[in-house]
Amino acid sequence: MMLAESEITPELLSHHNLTEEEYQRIVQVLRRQPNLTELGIFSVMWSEHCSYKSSKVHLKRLPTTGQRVLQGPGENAGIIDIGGDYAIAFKIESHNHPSFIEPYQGAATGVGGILRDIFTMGARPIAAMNSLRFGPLDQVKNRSIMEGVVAGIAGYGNCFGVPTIGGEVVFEESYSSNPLVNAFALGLFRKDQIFYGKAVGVGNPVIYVGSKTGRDGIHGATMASAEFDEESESKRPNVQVGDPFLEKLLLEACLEAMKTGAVVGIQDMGAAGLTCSTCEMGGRAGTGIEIDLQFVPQRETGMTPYEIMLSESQERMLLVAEKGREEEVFQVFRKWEVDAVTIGHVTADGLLRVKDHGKLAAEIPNAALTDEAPVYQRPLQRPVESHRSPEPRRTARSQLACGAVLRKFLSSPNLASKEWVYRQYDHMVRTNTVQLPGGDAAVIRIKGTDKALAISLDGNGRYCRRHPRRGAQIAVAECCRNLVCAGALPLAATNCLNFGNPQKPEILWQFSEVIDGMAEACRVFETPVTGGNVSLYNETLGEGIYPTPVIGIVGLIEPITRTTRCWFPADGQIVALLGQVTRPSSEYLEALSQAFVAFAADMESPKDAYTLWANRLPCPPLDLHQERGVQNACLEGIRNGLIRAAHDCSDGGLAVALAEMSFSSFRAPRHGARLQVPAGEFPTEAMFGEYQSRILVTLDETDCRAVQQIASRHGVEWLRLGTVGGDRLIVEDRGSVLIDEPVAELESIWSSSLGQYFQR
Amino acid sequence: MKARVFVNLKKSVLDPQGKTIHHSLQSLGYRSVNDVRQGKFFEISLDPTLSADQARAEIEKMAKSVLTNPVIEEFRYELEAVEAHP
Amino acid sequence: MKARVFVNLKKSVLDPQGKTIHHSLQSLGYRSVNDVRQGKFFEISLDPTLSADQARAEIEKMAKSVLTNPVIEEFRYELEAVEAHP
Amino acid sequence: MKFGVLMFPGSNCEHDAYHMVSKVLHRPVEFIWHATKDLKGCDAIVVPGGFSYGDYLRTGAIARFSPVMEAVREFAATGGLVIGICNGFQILLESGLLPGAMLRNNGLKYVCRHVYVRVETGDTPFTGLAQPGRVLQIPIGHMEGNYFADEATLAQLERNRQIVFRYCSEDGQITEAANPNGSLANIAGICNLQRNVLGMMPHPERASEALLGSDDGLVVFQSMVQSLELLTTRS
Ligand SMILES: Nc1ncnc2c1ncn2[C@@H]1O[C@H](COP(=O)(O)OP(=O)(O)O)[C@@H](O)[C@H]1O
Ligand SMILES: [Mg+2]
Repeated sequence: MMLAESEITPELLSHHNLTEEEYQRIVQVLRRQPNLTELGIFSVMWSEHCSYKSSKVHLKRLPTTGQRVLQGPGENAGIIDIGGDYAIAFKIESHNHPSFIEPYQGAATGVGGILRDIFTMGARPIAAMNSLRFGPLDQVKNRSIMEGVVAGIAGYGNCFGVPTIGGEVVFEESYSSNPLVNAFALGLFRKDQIFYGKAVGVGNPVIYVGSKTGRDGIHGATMASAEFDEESESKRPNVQVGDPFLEKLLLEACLEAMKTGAVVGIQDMGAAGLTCSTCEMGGRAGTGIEIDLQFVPQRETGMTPYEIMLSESQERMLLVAEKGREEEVFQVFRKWEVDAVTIGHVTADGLLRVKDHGKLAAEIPNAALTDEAPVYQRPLQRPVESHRSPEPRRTARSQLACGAVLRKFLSSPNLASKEWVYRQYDHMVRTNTVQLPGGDAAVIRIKGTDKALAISLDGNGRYCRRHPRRGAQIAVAECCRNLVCAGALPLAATNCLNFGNPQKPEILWQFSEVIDGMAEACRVFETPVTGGNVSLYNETLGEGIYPTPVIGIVGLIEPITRTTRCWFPADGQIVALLGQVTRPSSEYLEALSQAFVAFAADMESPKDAYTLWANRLPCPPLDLHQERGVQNACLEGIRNGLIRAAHDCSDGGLAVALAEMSFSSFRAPRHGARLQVPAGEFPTEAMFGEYQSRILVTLDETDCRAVQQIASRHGVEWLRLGTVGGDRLIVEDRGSVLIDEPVAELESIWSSSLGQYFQR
Repeated sequence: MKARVFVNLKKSVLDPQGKTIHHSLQSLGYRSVNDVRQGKFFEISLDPTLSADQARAEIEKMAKSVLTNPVIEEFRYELEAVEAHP
Repeated sequence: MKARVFVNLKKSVLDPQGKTIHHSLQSLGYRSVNDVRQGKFFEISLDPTLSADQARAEIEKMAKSVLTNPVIEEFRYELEAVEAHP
Repeated sequence: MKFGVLMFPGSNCEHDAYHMVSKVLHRPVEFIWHATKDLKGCDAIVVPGGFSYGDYLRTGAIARFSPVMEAVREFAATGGLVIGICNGFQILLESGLLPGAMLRNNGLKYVCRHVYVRVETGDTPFTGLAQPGRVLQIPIGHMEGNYFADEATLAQLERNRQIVFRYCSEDGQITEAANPNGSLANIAGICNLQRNVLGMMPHPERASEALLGSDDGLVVFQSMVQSLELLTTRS
């Protein structure tokens, strides 16, 4: 028809990451050849990043409904009812590739993007968190990536005015050229203030607000859907620069504009910018959108329709207002000195129609770009395990002193305090932060109520690599356990699935297994998944990352006075363990022992011996129902006011968890303890094995019976370990001393280790 | 020997600082300002025994690998305030 | 017309940023670097109809009152890359 | 008695100050937009923390030109109480309401944590209820809190007892280790010669409720309330 035909060559298609079949499908949908602009639009909307074409069939297996779920996956963020008048919106997003290319700006714009996902729904962001993966810090390059990423997260979040209250940082070789930067945000609103990304009301004006459009990040979405190779560094894709100040103005202006009642739909422009926001808003409402690019505010001259439609300039939103009430919207944006321009209107024909100075530049059915985008059932295959010749069962007993191992472990960046990171984040702005970073879960209060929210992010690539299904279950279990330790009932989850190339059947198998594990665990813990993000093609030169699902779960504390911390609260408190102590599968025990034999050799090396050790371990066993019992018992003990402190045992096992409990925290001094642990024949294994479903608690002597009763009602084992007091951490087994270390020294190793890598 | 390395964001990259400063200069009445871009510079004292060629090589190397991220930034430098390089 | 305003910390004020960069250059093996000071600059496009004198007056005014804090900073500027002012 | 909390584009602690005044102090409070010169009859002005104008030029540098700051300057000249917190302090410095300037933290990084500050003088409307020498635990959150002034200015500040808070150790010692940002003479807060304008880097509004860990900062606002009440009873 009207559009100039451009030559569609195989090179052009491959440049757009489109296959020949996909191209044929485009021709079929349009009943003609696309022009270049249309090809670009299809390529971003049909990219893995926007279409979820490889993952969609699997994601369907996640549980997404529940009593509290007001909005499940599909919108910009999921929404959960927290009771009273309030609801929360939260989500996690990856910004892995951009953060590798430009750590500061990549991470900063990742934070910016997830914040927009939240406030586009009408919620004011009240908390941010992040889950990070880097290569080992003895490499300069990894240090500089980490330094840039952390500064970028801080630079954006601090300026925007959202507290960054927690997260996780993991170091492992497989992330050396594929760092992971997953950003989480949570917003609060009243239930009657929710906005959706729907272009409803034929004739309603479509309004562009925020930053001007430049040639930034064109093809960002396709970049996030392709592997890295040597060439991509030279391709130097145009990385976006974030403007947190403008985002802050945009936030205030959007929330104020929403209050006028003149806004009927709104969506942020994230990946694939104007293209994605227009066709998705139309797609959700079953309407069409017609825009004219001449009205789009532009930062650069001579931009083509292709460039304008695909630009990923940050800090922009698209909103649909009620016809005739535009001026109310404009007035708000003028007050905040943010651009707002009508660029088109809602139509009835279901088409995305793009004009440029009146001339047709693209015309595509919205549905073809969204719901009807290709979906693949790609082949998957369980990888053949490299069969080791069955070694004779020799459970070599390590001769290591537990105290020395503990010191070594505590100095590992994976176990050491992450204070170097969170010091750089404003974690107190908005004056809601009840639990400062450093605890098991982050806790923020909801002003004007008796409620608080607890949030935790967890992932464990190293378990998932060994056993994707169980690894994912453990991630969910640990996340919920962290919340329970803070006194919260887990409510709902979001997730970010970081994987390699899904076109490799082994990788897709991992993905599928992770989904099943996560689904099963989320059912057991009654934490429906309300949204999330999938990041595939995390590979550089064919080297994939560990399969790394990151789960974020939000829990509710009510009343707020039941918030529990994970440090020894006072001398004289009884320390006890909820959950199985040491009766592991013999397979796991054997692996622990063998890992310790190797560890003895690594002990003196300057490398991170814990990480080498942990990488030799299989994924520990987990019984979801047992785990749920432990968590229920703990929560009941907390809610009844019996359990005074609770800490989950995870990485580094019992000994590391005990050490962490003995350390000081804000306004709480450190405490020693004298404890008895029946370690049997394998003391190191008992001290450091990463058995699941265990929570350390402290309580008053007089409450022991009551807690024991709760435990047995839940079918959970309970073991009294000893008493808080003194300034040493002492662990004994029937008279023989396993650990006897001054807490101050342990704490100093633990708290200074990470920062030392960055000392100038 | 002294070198000055000037680093700025590439033309196509958004410069939020420059933009904001421009905006405020305008609202303060500096109407003749059409655009502002912000950059940074490094004044580097070099070992005086270096030859000009050595100095140039050193400066280029450090500018490329340490002082800038070539994905978003570009640089130029001057040596001894006599020569200028694009 | 284009102006470049260079702003740096006064000599009497410690420049931790420069010091840090100096340090990391050294640890990366750039042994010939004796000192680094960091500053910033503004590239300002001015209304082309301004005379050089007007431009100078404008730039000096905005540099003094907006672009620098005289308690800690000093500036110099260039006009059109031809003239330089101390 | 009414508090006014200024709002600049990029302020982000204005709601925190507002909450503290209305829900903790139980006093009337209003927001005041940067583009107005009308202080709405407020008796005390809070210049809140945040990143006014993104802190893009220098912290506080652009905000000082706003119309509301003109009004604040007049208000201060007639003895009105003005407290600038964090970015608010930076704005007051740039505006010339307080002497000196802010440099980047000597560690170059943003620092968010609780610090100890020692009350150096009870002779201000902001510390009237605090004994000199008292140690308060209040959080900071900033990238540019490294206070700087030339020698003459510092001597003047010392002579006139304008240094209101200094960073200190838990037991009140003024040490280098207790200084989180390298500020001159461990300065955490200063007042003007007339003692009615205070700037401080720590956030007392973030330390006003025990639930959040510390309510040590409340004394600053309670002192303001007391001195305003004294004024009204006297007049
Ligand atoms: N990227 C990060 N950002 C902010 N806080 C972090 C980050 N990483 C870790 N933390 C904080 O450090 C503490 C310990 O983290 P982690 O070792 O992952 O805890 P756990 O093993 O209990 O899950 C937590 O309070 C966490 O919120
Ligand atoms: Mg955890």
